Amino acid sequence: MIIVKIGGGATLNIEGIISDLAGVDEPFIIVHGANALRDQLAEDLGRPKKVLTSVSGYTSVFSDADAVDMLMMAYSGLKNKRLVELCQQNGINAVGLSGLDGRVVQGRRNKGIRVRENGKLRIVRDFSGKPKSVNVQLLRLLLDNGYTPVLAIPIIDENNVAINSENDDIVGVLAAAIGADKILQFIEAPGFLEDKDDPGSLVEHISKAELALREQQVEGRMRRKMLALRKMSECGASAVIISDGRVQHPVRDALSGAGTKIA
Amino acid sequence: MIIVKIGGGATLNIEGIISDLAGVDEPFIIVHGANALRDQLAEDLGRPKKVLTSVSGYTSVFSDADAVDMLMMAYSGLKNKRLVELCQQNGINAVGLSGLDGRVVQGRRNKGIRVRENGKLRIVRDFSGKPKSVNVQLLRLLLDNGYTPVLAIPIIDENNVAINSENDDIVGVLAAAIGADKILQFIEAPGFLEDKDDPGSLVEHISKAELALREQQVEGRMRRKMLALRKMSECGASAVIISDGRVQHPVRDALSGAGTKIA
Amino acid sequence: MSASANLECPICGGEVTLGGDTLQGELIECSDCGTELEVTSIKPFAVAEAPQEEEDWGE
Amino acid sequence: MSASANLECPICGGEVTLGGDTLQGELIECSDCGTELEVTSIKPFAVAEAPQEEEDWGE
Repeated sequence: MIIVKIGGGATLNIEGIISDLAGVDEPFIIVHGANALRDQLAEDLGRPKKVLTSVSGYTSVFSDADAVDMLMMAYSGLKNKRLVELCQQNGINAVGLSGLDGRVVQGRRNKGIRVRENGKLRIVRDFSGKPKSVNVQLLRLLLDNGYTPVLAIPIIDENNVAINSENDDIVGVLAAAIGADKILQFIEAPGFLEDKDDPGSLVEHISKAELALREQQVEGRMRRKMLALRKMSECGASAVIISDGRVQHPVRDALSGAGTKIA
Repeated sequence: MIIVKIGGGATLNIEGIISDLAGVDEPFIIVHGANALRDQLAEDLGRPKKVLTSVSGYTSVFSDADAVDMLMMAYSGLKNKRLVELCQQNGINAVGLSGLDGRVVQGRRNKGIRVRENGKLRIVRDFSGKPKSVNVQLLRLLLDNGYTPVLAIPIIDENNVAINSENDDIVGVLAAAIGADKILQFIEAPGFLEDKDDPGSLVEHISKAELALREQQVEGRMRRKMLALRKMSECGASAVIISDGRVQHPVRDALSGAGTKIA
Repeated sequence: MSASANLECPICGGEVTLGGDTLQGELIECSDCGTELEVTSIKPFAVAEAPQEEEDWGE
Repeated sequence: MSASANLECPICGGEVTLGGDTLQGELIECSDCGTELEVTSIKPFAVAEAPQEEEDWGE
């Protein structure tokens, strides 16, 4: 079982990823982002994304009800359905689901983010949280009957409320719950770069310990990405492969060794 | 089996409909609109809906690719997922699907609409069409495992392309394919009114023949609505009930005789 | 506006003249055989028999 | 700005003073027992012990 994570970047070769996947024999589940699309929608609607930096340096989106509406339009709406359409055109009988559908991804609402504003320390609560469990029965039911799940946020919290969540965390929980052996993560770079401005500085292999070390050297969103990658690699999947989603055959290349392997 | 059609009007009591449905024993499938929400989104984005009037008097939305994107954001995105969320909060384990998902509603692309523009007769082709068949296996698979399908446009055409379609037509094809015995249609009026400005002029019962007659007396969108209603009533369902979706208990009232019954 | 052009009717081979202001999808009648033709493309000009089934409209 | 107010610390019963510029969700320390308190509402003022688990952040 492969978990295929497609980032939300606008320059990814989605057609290449999907047509490659049509040739893959193993069952797979797609988890996708849509941040480029959401940001454009938020700008067009004049409802910009609110970002908070917590006291310990992590930045994160402040998800109020309107931001969750935006997720439903961009992630589980437009991006998910155009991806399902593309799958169908490549002979993949996809079923697009948000975490709400059939409670396929359940999570717990964040207790609050501590932020400092003009000198005051404050707890800010929003509609975001951590994925905790996955409805494996529904996923199996679909997979065993020839359907390919294509998952997107929002997920569902302990009070059946729609909440935002981090796709990397969802992939980790999903991979562990369904017993995936491979996680393919497609990004807008050749893989993990020593120096992010030098495409030649690709790191072909990183151990989990090394990943923890690197995590301390970065800040904000990048630090959170690294933490999530480490958690993903600790979820039991034999290999996490981060590779270039912009090339002509992203999946074929990734499965034959391209990009960075975390194991 | 009941098909519950929830119109896209903004004044419908969705909470009332869903909490009533939680108490219904029979299995049911929800088909919903979102035209109020889509029109607002189109206006906010400055991408207004294009409407065409064909030479024989029918008006219809001109669905270009951008309009279908809008459907994916408003119908299968925001409206569908907020409805699924509300179902989950009422103990209904809903699974939201567009017609693309698992090819659950398949249709045929319109060959083109004949329109007259500054004196010239022209065929205009767009991404719209008629529903022809339904993936009953997927719907049964979900229903038999305790899930409630919540369906929305777009649907999938013969070339696996996402197309717009008329919800009333979808309900007719669905009801026939799955052998529904009742169709409940909730609208922003007490039911079928003799005089649309007089809520007291409710017609409690209409035969199919009468419906065909009335259809000739109206124009444009209303005429198409009536034609769709007639087709719905001819699909084998024992009763089509059109009733007020704004009251406190829309479903309970409809099932105990409120509104207009077509049979 | 592009120049007008003469084409062959795909049904009877008669001559069909398209003016410079012809629209994509425009319906015209072949003056020889009377068949309704659809201008399927304007750059370059091309015509085909117009679909004949009953009036079609969407949502 | 609303007037300031004196409340009772829910942990030790000590006096807690909230200034008129207190924010919803603001974190303050009880001067008697040092517990970190969260201003759970400002109209009317109310405080509760702040959640103690590790730093939480979302997407």
